[in-house]
Amino acid sequence: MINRFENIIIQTISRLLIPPIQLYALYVIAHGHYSPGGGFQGGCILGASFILMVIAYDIKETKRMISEKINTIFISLGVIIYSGIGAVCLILGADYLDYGILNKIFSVSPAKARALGTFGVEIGVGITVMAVMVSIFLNLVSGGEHEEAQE
Amino acid sequence: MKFFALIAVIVTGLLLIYGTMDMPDWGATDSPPNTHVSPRYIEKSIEETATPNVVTSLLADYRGYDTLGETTVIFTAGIVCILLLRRYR
Amino acid sequence: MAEHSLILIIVIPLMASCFNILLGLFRRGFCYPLVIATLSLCVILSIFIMDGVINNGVIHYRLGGWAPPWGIEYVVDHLNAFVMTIISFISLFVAVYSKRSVEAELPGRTVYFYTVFLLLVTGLLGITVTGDVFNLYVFLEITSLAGYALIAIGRDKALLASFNYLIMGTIGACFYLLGVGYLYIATGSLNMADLGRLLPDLYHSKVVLVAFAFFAVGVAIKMALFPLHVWLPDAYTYAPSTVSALAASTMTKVGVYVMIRIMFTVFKPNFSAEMLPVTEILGWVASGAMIFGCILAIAQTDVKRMLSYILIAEVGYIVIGVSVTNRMGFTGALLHILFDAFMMACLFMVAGVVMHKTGKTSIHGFRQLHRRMPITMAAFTIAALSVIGVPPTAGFFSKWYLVLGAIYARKWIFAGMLLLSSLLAVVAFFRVIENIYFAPSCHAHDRVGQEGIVRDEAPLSMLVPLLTMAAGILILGFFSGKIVSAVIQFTVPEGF
Amino acid sequence: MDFIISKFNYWIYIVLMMIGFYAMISKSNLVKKLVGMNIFQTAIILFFISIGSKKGATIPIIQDSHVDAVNSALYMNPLPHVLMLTAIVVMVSTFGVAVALLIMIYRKYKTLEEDEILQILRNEKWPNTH
Repeated sequence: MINRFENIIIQTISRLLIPPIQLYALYVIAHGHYSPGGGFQGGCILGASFILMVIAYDIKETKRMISEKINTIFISLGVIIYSGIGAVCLILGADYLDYGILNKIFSVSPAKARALGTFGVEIGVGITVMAVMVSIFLNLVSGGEHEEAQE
Repeated sequence: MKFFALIAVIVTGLLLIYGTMDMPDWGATDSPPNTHVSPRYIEKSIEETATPNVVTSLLADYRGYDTLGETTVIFTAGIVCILLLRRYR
Repeated sequence: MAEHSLILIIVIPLMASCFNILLGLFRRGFCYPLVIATLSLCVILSIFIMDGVINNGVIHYRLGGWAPPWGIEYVVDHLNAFVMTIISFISLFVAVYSKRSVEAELPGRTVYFYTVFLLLVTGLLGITVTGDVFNLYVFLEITSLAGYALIAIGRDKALLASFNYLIMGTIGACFYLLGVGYLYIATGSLNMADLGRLLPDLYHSKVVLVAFAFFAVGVAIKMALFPLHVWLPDAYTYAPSTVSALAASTMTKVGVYVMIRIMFTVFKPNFSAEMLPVTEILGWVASGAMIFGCILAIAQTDVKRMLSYILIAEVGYIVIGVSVTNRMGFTGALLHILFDAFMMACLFMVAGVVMHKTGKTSIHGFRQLHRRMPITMAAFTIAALSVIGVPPTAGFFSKWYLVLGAIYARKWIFAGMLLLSSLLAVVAFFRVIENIYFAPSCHAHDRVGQEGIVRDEAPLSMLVPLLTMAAGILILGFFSGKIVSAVIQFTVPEGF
Repeated sequence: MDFIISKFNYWIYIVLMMIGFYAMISKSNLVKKLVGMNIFQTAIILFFISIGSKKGATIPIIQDSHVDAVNSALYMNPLPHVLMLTAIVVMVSTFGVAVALLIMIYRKYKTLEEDEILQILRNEKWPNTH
């Protein structure tokens, strides 16, 4: 439903803005241990950068970069990362999501291992949130029509 | 219909206000939420999880399972939007 | 290992739903076997947990290894294990049943359907396992979101029904969340056992009273208790038949489970029974639900809609068993949770078969169906007799306990209401049964067709779960004594 | 008067919440219902966040991480914040699903007024029965 319109100002500015936005999103995810931030917030910003791309260019352009199939894989990948980290803890012999046991893999103190586990989990949350934001937005905007053109 | 809605709203509001009468004041430092469970998170966060941001350590570690549920909720929302909105031939 | 099966029963369907969607991108045919395998695993795990609980008592599991008031704890006692086993069994059979009806009703969407289906089961199981009030809210929302979507993909009015359900369900969930907040501000804890320990000193606090009120209203919306049931008939009538069967047999039961948990574990029985007239109010509301549901069921012309109103009445039966607060009544309520899950699954499955074969579910569509599908209609009759409470079927045994409970509590009027509502159910079901077996085909063109009626039984993948449910209704009643002595007698709260 | 001033946070959230609740149950436009739902949920967030506040405390990010004993009175209660992060995500998801439903409804009936939709449904029903 969003048609391609050529507006050089919007396109140039968003082309300049999108990389810093994505970098900032990664910073928010990674720096969640020391400052306000974390997986959900960073994932939202990352998703917003793709949404900006849809608004400035059009859906086809965005779908060339992040296709429906890739997006679906990302949606489930985040949950798999999260529950997978929990399952790794289970396999190593601790309770589910008990990241302290990860020190068997990383050779750091249990507290540091917990921080690492937290970080891995945040990445999973961020991926899922980003992909879901983009997916919901694309589906709402196009009314699901883009799928017919693809298959 | 609107009248009954108004009555329901007013009754609910009065019930909520009735409940607030026994609540601690705003910003009270000695209220149960601020004394029973939460101090441990602040005091032990660095020692136990090496994370200065207590919200992060609480979100992903102490109550990490809630966050797994949260991720599942948003996963559900994504799949649901695809299920509902995609047009099928 | 027995402890770890508590978390595995949640995580396995959750991860399976993720892999399901990845698999569905490449091969659609693999989704159905994956769902069946996952749910079979859940059934095995739930039996394993049940066994562990019966032999070793309550199982605790610390998620993330944190001690209870600080971390989230899973607590499984006899009540949890009982409800969990019911849910995993029913969802497995509904999943087996779903194959043909999903292919027919939702062509092209099977992958996403099964993903959301698994998420629904995850949410339902998660509600039953958890020992933390906020964690319960999260899983309640997973269940609800999946439920809204599965109802919305139905036919006719399903979209509007689903939207109304969403609004009502969100009010219910938010009231529940407010209750959690009020308890949190009064005690500072979110763990059920910890709350149960802290709350008795605070029973006179206004905050706790209001929290209880909001819990009650929120959960009542979720389980469609009588005055707050308005979302249910539309939603379950127009949902795809698989979803109706699963939702009708498990979602309301889980609502009742949450109510029991809140009333008797978080709050203690003496609060629910003596401090406030809660049980009195619940009893009257539930008897209203029984009468009202059955009367409206008589007035319907669509079988699925009629069954939805019967379901409202059945929720009333269960709640009345809880509200009389004695051992007999509580036993009857829990037995009825089990039997009603089987009955509702069976009835809605039959409605789905008829929908699959004839394309409509109006009462007139059932006319003379015993010639076309004798086995299916026999199953329908068995389930109908069980809902009415005719002796050899399971429904009789639970109703017997319920009536005894009402009599022991000296609530004669509730006992009378139970019997009256059974009579009304007779009327409601007899209209359908009459159409199936006795009604002559009145139209001329029907008579022409009558000679040519051939056996046109449901496909095997639908018939097997259907007959399992019917056999369960016939057999489980005779084992009710065993079920009570093995499981249910330990679930009765102290002080009853 | 003291009762109102010392507990003003609860009053604000109750007023907000009742506005949203009224919109949810009385409006016939489906989008207005949804907006009411959002206000309702935001009021709950406000309530939870205000539980966690302490006078004289700051956000729960520990500044001097080399100090062994952290004084918990200096930092706000982090638990309500965490609960609300989860609840916000839940609410966003509910909102997304609701908007998807609304788009489907609009696609089917070309209107978002509940009474008009019911009118359409009634008109559809009559020709079928006769």
